Amino acid sequence: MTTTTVAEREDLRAAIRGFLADRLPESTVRELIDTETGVDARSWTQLAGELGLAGLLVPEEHGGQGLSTVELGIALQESGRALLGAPFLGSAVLATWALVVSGDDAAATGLLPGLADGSTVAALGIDDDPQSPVRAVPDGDGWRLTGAKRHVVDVAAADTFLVTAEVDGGVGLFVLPAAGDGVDVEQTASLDLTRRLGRVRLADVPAQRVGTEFTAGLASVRELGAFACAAEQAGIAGRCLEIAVEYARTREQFGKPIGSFQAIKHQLAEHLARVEQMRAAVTAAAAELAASPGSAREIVSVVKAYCGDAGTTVAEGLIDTLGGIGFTWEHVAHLYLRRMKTLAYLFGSPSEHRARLAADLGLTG
Amino acid sequence: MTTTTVAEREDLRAAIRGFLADRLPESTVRELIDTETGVDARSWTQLAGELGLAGLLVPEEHGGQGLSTVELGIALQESGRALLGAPFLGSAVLATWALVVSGDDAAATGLLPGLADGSTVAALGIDDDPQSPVRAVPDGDGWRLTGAKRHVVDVAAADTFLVTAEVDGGVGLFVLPAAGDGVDVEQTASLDLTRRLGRVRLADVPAQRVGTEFTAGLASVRELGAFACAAEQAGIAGRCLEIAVEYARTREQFGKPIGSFQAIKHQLAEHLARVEQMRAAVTAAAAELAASPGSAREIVSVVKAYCGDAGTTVAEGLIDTLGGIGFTWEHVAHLYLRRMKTLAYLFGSPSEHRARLAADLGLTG
Amino acid sequence: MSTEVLDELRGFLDEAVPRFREQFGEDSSWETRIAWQRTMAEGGWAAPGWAVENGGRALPAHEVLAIEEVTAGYGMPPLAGMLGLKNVGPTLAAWGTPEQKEHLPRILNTEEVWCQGFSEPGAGSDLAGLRTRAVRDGDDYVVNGQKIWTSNGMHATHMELLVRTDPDAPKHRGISALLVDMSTPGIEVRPIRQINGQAEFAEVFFTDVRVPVDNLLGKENDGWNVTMTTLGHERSGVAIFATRFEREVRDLIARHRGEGLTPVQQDTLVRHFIEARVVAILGEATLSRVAAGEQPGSEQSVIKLVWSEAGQRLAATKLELAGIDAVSGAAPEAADAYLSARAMTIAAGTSPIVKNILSERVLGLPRG
Amino acid sequence: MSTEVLDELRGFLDEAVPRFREQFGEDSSWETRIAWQRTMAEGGWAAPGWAVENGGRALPAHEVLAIEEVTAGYGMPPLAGMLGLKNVGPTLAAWGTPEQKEHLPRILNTEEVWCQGFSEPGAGSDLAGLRTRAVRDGDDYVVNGQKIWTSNGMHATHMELLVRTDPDAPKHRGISALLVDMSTPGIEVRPIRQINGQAEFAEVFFTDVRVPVDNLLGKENDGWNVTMTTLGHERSGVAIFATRFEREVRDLIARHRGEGLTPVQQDTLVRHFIEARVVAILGEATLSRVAAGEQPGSEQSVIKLVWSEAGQRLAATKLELAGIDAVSGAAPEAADAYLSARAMTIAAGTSPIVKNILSERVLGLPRG
Repeated sequence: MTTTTVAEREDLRAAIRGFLADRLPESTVRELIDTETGVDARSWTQLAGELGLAGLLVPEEHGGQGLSTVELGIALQESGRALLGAPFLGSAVLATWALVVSGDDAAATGLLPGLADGSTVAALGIDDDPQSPVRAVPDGDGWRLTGAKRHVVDVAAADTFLVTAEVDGGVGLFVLPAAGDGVDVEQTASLDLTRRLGRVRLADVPAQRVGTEFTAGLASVRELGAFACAAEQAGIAGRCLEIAVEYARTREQFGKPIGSFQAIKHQLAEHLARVEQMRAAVTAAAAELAASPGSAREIVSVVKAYCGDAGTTVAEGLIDTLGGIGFTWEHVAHLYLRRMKTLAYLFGSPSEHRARLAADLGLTG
Repeated sequence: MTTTTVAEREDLRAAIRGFLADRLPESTVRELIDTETGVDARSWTQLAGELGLAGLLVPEEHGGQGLSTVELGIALQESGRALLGAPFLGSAVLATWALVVSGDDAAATGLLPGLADGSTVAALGIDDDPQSPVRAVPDGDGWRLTGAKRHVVDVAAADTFLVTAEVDGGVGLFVLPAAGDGVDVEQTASLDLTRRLGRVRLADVPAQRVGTEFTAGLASVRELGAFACAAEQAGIAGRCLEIAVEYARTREQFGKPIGSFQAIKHQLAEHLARVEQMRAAVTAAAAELAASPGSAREIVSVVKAYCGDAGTTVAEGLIDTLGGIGFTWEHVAHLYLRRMKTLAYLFGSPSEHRARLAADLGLTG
Repeated sequence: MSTEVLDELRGFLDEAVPRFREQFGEDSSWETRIAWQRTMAEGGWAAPGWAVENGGRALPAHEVLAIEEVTAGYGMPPLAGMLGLKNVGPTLAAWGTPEQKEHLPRILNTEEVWCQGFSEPGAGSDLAGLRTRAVRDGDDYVVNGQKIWTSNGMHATHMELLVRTDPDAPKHRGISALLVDMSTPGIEVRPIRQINGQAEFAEVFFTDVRVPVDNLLGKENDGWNVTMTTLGHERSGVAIFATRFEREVRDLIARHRGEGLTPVQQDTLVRHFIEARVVAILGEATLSRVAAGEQPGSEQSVIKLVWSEAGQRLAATKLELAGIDAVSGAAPEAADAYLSARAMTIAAGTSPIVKNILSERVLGLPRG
Repeated sequence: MSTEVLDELRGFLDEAVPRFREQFGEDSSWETRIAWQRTMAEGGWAAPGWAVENGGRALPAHEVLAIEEVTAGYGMPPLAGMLGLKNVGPTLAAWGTPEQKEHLPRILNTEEVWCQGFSEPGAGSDLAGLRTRAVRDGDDYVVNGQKIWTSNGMHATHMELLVRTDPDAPKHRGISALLVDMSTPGIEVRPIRQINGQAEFAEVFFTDVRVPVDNLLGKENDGWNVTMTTLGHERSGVAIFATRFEREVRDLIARHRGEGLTPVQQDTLVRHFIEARVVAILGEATLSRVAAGEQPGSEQSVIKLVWSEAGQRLAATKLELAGIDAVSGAAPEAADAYLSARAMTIAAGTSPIVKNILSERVLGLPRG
């Protein structure tokens, strides 16, 4: 794994921020909301190529940067901040990590280079529709899958699906083309307008198995997913605070900038405290996941629960500071709130992570 | 039951407030903290005689005023406000109500006139020490009791004890003199310095049974006790807010009264909202208990839970407003906080009443 | 209250509702709401709190509430012209000339739909800082300026418009209230799209709009007092919201009963219930006080503060109970309620403004 | 960090602690704390963060923390002269003349116990508004005034005293710092009894107290900068508190494990754990930054704000877990912790003051 210095990490942050501000400003984000996939394919190719974002987690031998959760955390904070619609989380984080931890060299060699340069976009389905969980049946060298996955992140832009299914009482990971017969993709109307979730229905679809037993791999992906949501939330919260502070400095009421009223000042100070804590917690979780992923379970739940609640408060607080204008469709505030709140429920809600902590800390039962 | 007009109730409030301000000012309250019983016997006689407080709930045929929870709520708010150390809650409310609902005419005739004029002071023991619950054994015409009761309100001033014990799978109420052989009274160091709780240990003590089956009576006493705590809390909270506002108006910092800072103003506005809600909730519960005690269970839990939490916040807020001076022994703030917090745990804490509501509303199980 | 009134109401509804449903089904569009108001007005139930001479029944606030509760039980859509019935109508009754009071029957029968032109983009919560100007020119005022957050602005035929008639007077002093026909030339109405994608409010632009001097409500430069009347009725409405809020929480609890909520979720719902029950008690107390002819005090502001914040938290709880379904499109109504609720602490007086009012006017603390 | 240092420490403690216990048992009185500090100083462990020439080991903050954590594991009472070791000593090292630095070894070995004379009855959180006057008279300053909330005031032999030396200068400008021997005539110390009945603070009265001009720390009228150094060290201490706070919550959870808490109580403890873990992370990050020679930024104020409010809530939870036992005398320590915790948001900068600092100095919002 490649390690970076503090200065290199700050350069990475600046490079991503500059790129996104330039190529995917708010106006573009809004336009993408109304497109079919929600993704500007050219920008994604550039993000993959110029910044190497798509290959951030891909080992160098497969054409990636071989970086860790430390750098990933920075990239995710920036993607949250910019409301990035590209399939960064779905393809470059979740699907890529599933392949990396699958231990399947052949699949890694076959798929990771394309994921790293952005020419392949994958989405990962791990949440079964309880009405029809995905079942895998052996079929010659391969398998055939039937069932449905929900909450598939960045579903619309994917050309490749990775999905899990129960095999012999364990978990198997399977890969299949998104465009094949029997594959039905439905984009659900998510609260988050800037990222497409969806449902993938499979009807007797041929698929290849990736690696062998994937139970540990799935757990690893879920930890990374929870961390990724929290990191995006830290980026969103930081931006919400900036917008609120800027507005409070300039907007006048009763003949003074509203930011001179103690009620506003103190709320913003509390939001600052939340943002600083979110960032510190994400940084600590990133370091732990990079250094010792096996023992990161506790910090992942702490950061996911904390960022979910604190981040929501900060995004709601932005609307409170803005007043009426923050309640309009045209202002960006609701896009942040929508994304923040959606991230709170992906990969375990704050209350679910608190319940997990209660069990891990020995409080339950 | 005697009913009163709005004007009469306001007169009652003014009369009690005036009496207590005159006879039991803060200086006296502080002196009583260091006395053996915590009660100024002369003042209690006057409260009983001049204001009829001791007989408020006693039916007129037994020498009392025959008033309802509506007037009681007013008196309790005033007793909380004045940090009254007299055995109002223990004797005039809890013990008196136990006798009233016992349905025992002989006992009522024998005891209520003394309670009403203050010449008898009773305390009610209903919480068993789990180490040694009180057991009753028949003994000729009477009974003999052995065991211990905890959390007996106004224990120090009582000359008569009423205690419950299991009888034939139900509940029996018993009366005994406080000074008899085998009766051991221990005043425990309560958080509340202005009201004595205690433990009563009985070792084979002769007692008379009051009435017959007391299960419903006990439930009624518990409801009244919970209401009484909430009503005192409303009175305390109102006084805490007054002190805080007065201080905020006059104390200067950074060259201005601290009450001109929005942070203080908004906190006090929130406390005002709490105080108004506490008062309204107590008034509503009082009316319901008077009109239809059988269906008052829900409102009693609502008011006890609400006043316990909101009242604590208001009393804590007083110390926040006062700053350093509020953290001193000499300031009255901690006496209010101590009494407020103690009342929150008597007759069911807010969390216990929430659990009761959850069950009553059909949410549990 | 007299049960006869409610019996009469039930008799009316038992007959009118099925007939109305036959024609309109479950529709709750604006047109249906207009039609339903007309039906209610014909029965004498559209504004039971209004004076008899204006087409009402002169019933006190808590009886009006009971009527609304009974009506709500029939599941009909809300009446269309609520602002006219609840806020503007009573203001006209209090301040209007005999000619101006002729609007009242038309408000009842939906001929006229009224809105309130109060908030402005530059002023927000600072109502007294409004800048829309009206300059006297012969028998007209000429109005220029802009209003925002106008409820029902897209549907209204008339507006109670606040304008500045004396720019040199202190803020509260130079304001007047005008009754404006929305079809007057120079008025442009644009919908405001909210964060939930809907458009319940409008921006209204005034360019050299001529309003006859006869349409001045109250005296010139005395509009602040007229405004206070309207806002007083608006806030009385809050007391009614408070009592409805308890029902909303009880309904939510009933819906989740036996659903295997976690104990923490159960506790959360009970906390909501306690909050709602207490604010409803305050609402009921306020309505009784109004009914007894007393001036309601600070309770209305307390209710606004508590109800709006409790309502916001309740919306967040609904989202939490729906969990990932709420954010992934499977329970869109929870998501929509959550977004809509953000306005509760902004509209009709932000929480900070209400706290200023309480601390200065009730507690007597100095202005900052 | 180097494990050798910690190994050396453990070697020292393994030997010193049993010997100390033999003599003092479980006592934690002031005299025992003095004796324990002397033992630690003899081993070179009383101020490992101080420069070597002043008797320290020049270790960075996070290593000092590790040392404190290891020491805490031995369950010994706190060192007596914490304010001297933590706040005043480093300030003397930064601003003192060579003669003034001679106090340092005496602070280490408990010959001198220092307190800080900052807060005043009329000023409170408004430190710059202090009114205790010092007037130059020959080679002395003559001091008159009063200090309040002086920690360790009853035990101190010396005080870092803030006085106003130029009453005409703007508030921050006319302040100086004096080093005062508490046995100087004219000084009267009175204990302040707190709401929990204890007296950890004092009021100190100054009547014509003569302090030699040589005892001026820093320049005349430049005491504000000296003060900021002391407060900076005080706030660094907060970062250490933050990491200790997590341990406190973990210990509480361990104590209640398997005790049949309700699910709501379990959730409450987990919420405390999350809060404590996050603030501890911020504390650790701050200490690493300080260790790397960076100037700590706003984190210290954030930590103070969050830690103090979280600590207060934790104390309330401890009371709640004890239930009626806490208020009826059966669990008095929970009640005492609850009362004591009320000071957390008042002492060393009230929460509103910290929020002012954060909003003005970090967010750049205008002063009110």
